[in-house]
Amino acid sequence: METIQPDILTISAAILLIATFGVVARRGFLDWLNAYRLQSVVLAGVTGIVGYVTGIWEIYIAAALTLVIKSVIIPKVLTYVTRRLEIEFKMETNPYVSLRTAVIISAFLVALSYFLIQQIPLKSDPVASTYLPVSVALFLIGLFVIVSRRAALSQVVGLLIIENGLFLFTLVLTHGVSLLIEMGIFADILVGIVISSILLFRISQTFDSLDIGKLENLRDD
Amino acid sequence: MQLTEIFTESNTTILLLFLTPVIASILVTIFRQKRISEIVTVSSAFLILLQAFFIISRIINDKTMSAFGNTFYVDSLGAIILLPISLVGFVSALYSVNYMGRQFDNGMVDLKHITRYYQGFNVFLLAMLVVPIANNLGILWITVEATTLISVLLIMLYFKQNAIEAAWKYLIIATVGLSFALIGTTFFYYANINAGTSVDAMNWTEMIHNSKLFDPNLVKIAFVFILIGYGTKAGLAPMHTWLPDAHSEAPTPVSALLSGVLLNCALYGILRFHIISSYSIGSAFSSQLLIILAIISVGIAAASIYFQKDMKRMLAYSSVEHMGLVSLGIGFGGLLGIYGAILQIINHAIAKPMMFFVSGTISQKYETKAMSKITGIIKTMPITGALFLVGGLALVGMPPFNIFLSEFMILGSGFKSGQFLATSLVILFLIVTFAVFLRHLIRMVFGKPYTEMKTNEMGNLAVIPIVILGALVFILGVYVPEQLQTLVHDASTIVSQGGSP
Amino acid sequence: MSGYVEIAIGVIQALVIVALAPLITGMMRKTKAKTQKRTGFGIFQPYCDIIKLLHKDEVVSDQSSWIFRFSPWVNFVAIGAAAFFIPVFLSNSPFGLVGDLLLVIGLFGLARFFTMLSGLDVASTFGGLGSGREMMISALLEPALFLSIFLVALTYGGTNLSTLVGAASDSPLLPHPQLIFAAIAMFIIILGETGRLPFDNPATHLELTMVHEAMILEYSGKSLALMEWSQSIKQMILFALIVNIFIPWGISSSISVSELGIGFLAFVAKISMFAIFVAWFETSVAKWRLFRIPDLIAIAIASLMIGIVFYFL
Amino acid sequence: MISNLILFQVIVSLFLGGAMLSLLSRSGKFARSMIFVPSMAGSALTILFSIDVLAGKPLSWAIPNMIPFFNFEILVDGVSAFFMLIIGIVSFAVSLYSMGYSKEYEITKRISAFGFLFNIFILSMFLVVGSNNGFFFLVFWELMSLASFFLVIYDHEKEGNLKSGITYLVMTHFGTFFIVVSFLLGYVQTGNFSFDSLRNSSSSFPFLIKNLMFVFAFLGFGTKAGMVPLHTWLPQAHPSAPSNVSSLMSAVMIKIGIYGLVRTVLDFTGFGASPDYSWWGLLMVAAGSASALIGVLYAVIERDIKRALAFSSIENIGIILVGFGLSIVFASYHLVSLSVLALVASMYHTINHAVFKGLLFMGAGSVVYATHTKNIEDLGGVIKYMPWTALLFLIGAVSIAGLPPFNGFVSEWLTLQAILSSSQIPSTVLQISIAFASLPFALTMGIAAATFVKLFGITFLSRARSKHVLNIKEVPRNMIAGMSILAAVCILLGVIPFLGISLISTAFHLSSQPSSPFDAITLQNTAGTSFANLSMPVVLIILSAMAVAIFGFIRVIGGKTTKTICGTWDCGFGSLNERMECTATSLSQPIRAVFRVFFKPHNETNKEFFGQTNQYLVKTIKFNSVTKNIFEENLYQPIVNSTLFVLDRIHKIQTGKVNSYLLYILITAVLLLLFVRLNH
Repeated sequence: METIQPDILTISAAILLIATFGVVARRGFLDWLNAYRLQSVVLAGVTGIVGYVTGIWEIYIAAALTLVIKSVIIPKVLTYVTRRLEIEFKMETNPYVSLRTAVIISAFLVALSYFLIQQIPLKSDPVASTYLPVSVALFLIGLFVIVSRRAALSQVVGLLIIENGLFLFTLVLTHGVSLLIEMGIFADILVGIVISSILLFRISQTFDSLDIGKLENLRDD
Repeated sequence: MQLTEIFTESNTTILLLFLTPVIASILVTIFRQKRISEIVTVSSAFLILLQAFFIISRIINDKTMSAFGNTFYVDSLGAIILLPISLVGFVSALYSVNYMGRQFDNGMVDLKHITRYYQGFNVFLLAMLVVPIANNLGILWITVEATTLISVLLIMLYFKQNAIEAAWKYLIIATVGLSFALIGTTFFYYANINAGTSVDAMNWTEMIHNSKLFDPNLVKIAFVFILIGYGTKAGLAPMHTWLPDAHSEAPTPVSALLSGVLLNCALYGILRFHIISSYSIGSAFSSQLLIILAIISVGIAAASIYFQKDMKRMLAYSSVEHMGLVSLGIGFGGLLGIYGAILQIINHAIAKPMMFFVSGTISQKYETKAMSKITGIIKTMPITGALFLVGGLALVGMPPFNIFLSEFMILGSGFKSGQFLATSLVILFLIVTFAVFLRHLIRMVFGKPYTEMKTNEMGNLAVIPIVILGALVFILGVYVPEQLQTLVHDASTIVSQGGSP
Repeated sequence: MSGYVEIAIGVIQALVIVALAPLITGMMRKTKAKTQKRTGFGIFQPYCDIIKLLHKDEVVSDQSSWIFRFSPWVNFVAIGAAAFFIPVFLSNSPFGLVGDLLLVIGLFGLARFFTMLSGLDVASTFGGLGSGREMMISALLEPALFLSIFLVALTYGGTNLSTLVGAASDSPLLPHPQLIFAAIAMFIIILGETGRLPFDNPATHLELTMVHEAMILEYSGKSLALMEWSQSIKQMILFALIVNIFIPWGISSSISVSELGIGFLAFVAKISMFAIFVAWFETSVAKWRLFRIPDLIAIAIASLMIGIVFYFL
Repeated sequence: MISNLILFQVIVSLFLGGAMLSLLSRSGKFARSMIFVPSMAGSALTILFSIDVLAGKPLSWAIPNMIPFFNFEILVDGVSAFFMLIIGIVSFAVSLYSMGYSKEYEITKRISAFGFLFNIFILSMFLVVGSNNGFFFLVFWELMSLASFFLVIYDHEKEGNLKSGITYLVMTHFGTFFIVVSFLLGYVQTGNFSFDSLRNSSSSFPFLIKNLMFVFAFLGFGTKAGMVPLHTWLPQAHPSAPSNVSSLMSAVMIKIGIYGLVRTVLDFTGFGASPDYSWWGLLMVAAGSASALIGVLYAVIERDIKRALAFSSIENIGIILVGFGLSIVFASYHLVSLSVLALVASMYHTINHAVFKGLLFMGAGSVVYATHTKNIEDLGGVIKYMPWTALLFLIGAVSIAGLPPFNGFVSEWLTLQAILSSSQIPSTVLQISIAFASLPFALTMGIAAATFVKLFGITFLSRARSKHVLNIKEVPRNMIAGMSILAAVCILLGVIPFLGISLISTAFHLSSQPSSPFDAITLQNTAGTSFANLSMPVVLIILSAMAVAIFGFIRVIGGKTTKTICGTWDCGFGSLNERMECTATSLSQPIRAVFRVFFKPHNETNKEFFGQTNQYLVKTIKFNSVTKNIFEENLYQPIVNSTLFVLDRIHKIQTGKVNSYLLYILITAVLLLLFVRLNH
């Protein structure tokens, strides 16, 4: 196991979080996509760092895949989808939680994840102890983004953040369990994105809007 | 590796089991003919049923079976889940013929949809078949996630407005929920690594072997993630919210599979980790959480059923209730409770698809799912109406039908384990459920028909699957075959004694 | 041998009641007439009435059924049979082994049941009216009656009339203060049961006040005779009960001619006195409004409850 | 000699066969035979079987491993056999009756479903009584409820029947859950559900457990028995059912509730002869008195003949409970012979009520069969067209009113004696409270007689009140025969109480048994002298002697009678018609007025005048009187409403917004994680 400057770890973790806050704090779809792209690039870098630290060469493949799929393909697909959608406003006009509050709550969630992770015995693994709280924070913030937004697109972005958190989490804790499972997870997520894109199409066609607030026909009253 | 090594008996068995739906979906894709798709799907489902029976009978005798090294591992608990998958799979395939045929005749779907439906059906079946057989808990997660994706496609088959909405909610909620499960799984893996396992640390057999060495705090936090994750998929309240939407908007045979089988698959995930957790830190922690969620589930189901207007939504809530009862039984523990819970899994998997089939037939006949418009079924369709009654009474736990047996065991174990408050609360909810469910049921079956309707059934293939399940509902209520008793007993021993059957 | 004698005496006691009943009615009517400054008929007039009615033809309503014709007989048989269980001048009746006070009440109930039915049977406007009122009064009297039996049975150790009267004649009244309450209640109950004022006016034919009379309005001839007679017997039985329970003086406890003779004379004297008292009492009260009658019964019940508490404390 | 196990199996298969046959049957006379002949044969064999068991051959039988944890166990001992005898007698009569009665249903709908349910219903009652395992007891118990529920809603086209059916099923299920709880409490102690183990070890249970078991069983079985205030299903369900079914339900099914209670107290709860347990009995006496009084108060104002009978069932259950409760009180004070007396009283009333209520419901059914109405305000004068039905109904009415020489009198006499004997309890509080509790009880007796005067009088006597009664004719012979059987049993049990008492003492293994049919029932007081005696055969002799004597006397004195048929006296106005005669409402008006606190009657009079100003010339006058059901309004409605309110609040969480759904997940996750973290 190679050693590495703790600063690099900390700084990369901070950039990851900042990129995530970019999604929370902005209201335009393209801004989110850019933030996501940035996040993915940093994630790929982090993956590389983990690969370097653990010395497992498979992780470099994962890093490359991350770089390609997450920072190139998925943003492309989503841009393509949004272009095809004949919807005028591609921004979050009326979120359930105002952006200011959202940022504060996200900050709380970051604190919460650090608080929770303290419980886990990490055997003083610097990589794990740096990135694990960040990954949980990503996960929780992603979830919060989905909860607080009413545009279907932002929910997809939220899913993507969650998924990034997951990726980082599994990576840090397992150091790449086995390629097979890692691939399986990748494939699942990719298919998920494809399916949600199809659904986005259908929603915009059927409801003439990407506002999730319109999807309230199925309820009990 | 030698070819003979690959094609050992167990390997071949498992391989054939997986190959059947794969081949079937390929055939469906190639021919793109309605009739051929039907025949292929039904026969593949039947073959799966036969193979599953073969595997189960082996499990009853040999207790365990593993294939491809340690990749696939079936024990009695897996066999318990395999049984409903294969059974409901077959019956659903059989029912699909009539149901989708009618949709086709009505012009609701075209050939493209039919093909897509049968493709999806087979792949769905395949994904679920992997769940109870996979030894690797990562693969378990992947296949459960895969079932979500496939079933989303099946739900939005028609692209109707409500179906799209349901599919969207289902996709988002299930994906988010399952990501919790992945975190939990990873935590367990990490615990296993920390405990010193290096090879196949994701495998159930390894985990249970080392679980005594796990770090307790890690196990606790991991189990919370698992519970929320698989609990979302299993429809435990308050994560159940997608369930009524998805189950009610899917095509009926798919609803049957979703409700009768898929929920059980997710619950199976919880069950596996519950075993690990209780083996590692004692069962008190996970049982406590399970009981809390179970009570909420049963309560919310009881409250929601009363206000339902849609028949299939009502059934979906009843699924929430039943999943709650299963986790209640597991939470109460003791041989009786776990036995009851496992029996409840099977019973639910028989009764709920039956009710979905009946409701499908009814909604095709009345051309609506709104309960206010469906009255006097016993007049318009005497056999279906009678079966609807039988199924409905079974669902609310009326003897002599099967669910009463398992519910009784679960409640008994609740008292036995000293959880008087929880049990009394659940009993109260069960009474409320009974009353409100019955109110809907009786009105639909016996009320005066709104319009003059011809008295006729909806064809043999609509009745036969229901009759098969109806007969099982009754028989299992008063008689449990000895083989099944052995199987359930072994499975509950696995749960209650942590792994070794 | 003595068994046969006992049975014979038992039968004679019953016959005495059956035979003397109209006489008591006659005495009461005479008393009432006197107190109202009328001359009145002779005290044997009820016998003449019965014989006269027995010779008359009957007029039967075309709406009536066999219940109407049957119920006078049931009335008479039930009430007449009840007479067998009543100690008149010998406390120890062999029929005490057959039935007790509750049986007597039951037989009265049977008679009343059929009377009420016959009131309904003829489809007249009055019959139902009487039956309805009778239903209410009898239903309310029942608990009072039962409580009084309760109290008496507690005091004397049984509902068996022989035991009861025997015990009563053996013991002085004073150690049983609760019996005073029982006596008050019993008196009220008997007024109700026999259809006396203030419950019912046996001499009225005014629809506002009729109870018993309304039910038997359609009867004529033999049926009417049976009805009247059985009503007299019932009254006699109840009087006999109250005098023998509360003032058991003179009743004989063994079978000897002298004692029996004294017993008989004492009985006739007591019951005449009591009848005269009731008749006198009747003239001093007015008929109560129907819905005030429950108040009266409530008084009886309250008094009995006090008595029961007295007994147990 | 056939072993009684085979007999048992034959009975079960006869009923099952009847059920199957009726599913196969098509309409026609043959169909009715296919349905009811097996049930008749089964019932007849049930009578034989129970007599066989009572003769000293209890049956015990088990099939292990049919279901995990629970063995199918049958034990027919004296108590079971006693109740089986009731089932046998009543269902035999009802089956015979149904041969004719169900003819009506052939025209409108298929009879096969009815036949199936009918046979299953009787069979399930039979098996409930025979079960010796908690689980199977509950299975058969609920099967019984279910079969009867479907029978109740058999006429589901009729207005309101569905609603009453649902009320019934929900209430009875509610009750079942109480029983379940009671059994589970026992299970926690013994570790299995066999009644045998309860029986063996229940005396060593903790006192609290015993009490809880008793209370839950009491509530559960009390619901089935129709005890106030859990009775509301009964007056809805019994009238809705076809009359032969109401007959079975009222006569037999609610007795199964009594059976459960008897079993629980005698066998399961480890009842000990100690004053600690006397409150069980007191509770029963209190509930019994309340049931009796409230039941009869509703019965007396009721205008629906079957509803009135249903309310009267509540009353009679009350009487049974009072007897049984007293028996418990006495037993807890070691007053063995008094306890026996009270038990005999209550069981005697159980069998009596089965017999006469079966008869009365069949009688009511015959009236409905002929006239197609249950409202007695529309009836009247039926006796002229249906003399046999009227006679048999009258026998039932006199019996249930507790009048000698019929059977109701005997059991009420025994119950009253038991109450009177309460003075021997060495506790002043108990003495006084039982004495006062007897007050409503005695009131009940009086009103019960009034009720049946009204029911019989308004239905059968006087002039026909509506066109329903025109052109009716006597019901078929098999219906008459069915009723006659029970009427005969009424008389038999009334005149020869020896039969019933020796039956009960054999069944319950009581210490004292009467020796000959002519022995008087003798009770002794503490001084050793006779407290009370009753010898019904002699009473009958006296009655007949009296009848012969008076008949002879009148013949001799009065000579031959000539009768003149003439119109009822009409005060000289002429043309009396049916609108002038007494109606059911007016007949019960005095009682309604006296108990207005309870009934809360609301009277409404609408007058229409000839002129607007003149208040004296009334053109039409309409009178409407409504009484309130205080239990529905003050107890059940609030409970239902508040439950619905809570449910409404809870179900609102399904908002339709995916955001809120995810929020639930987020909150749950955070809460659980914090919970784990803080417990760290």
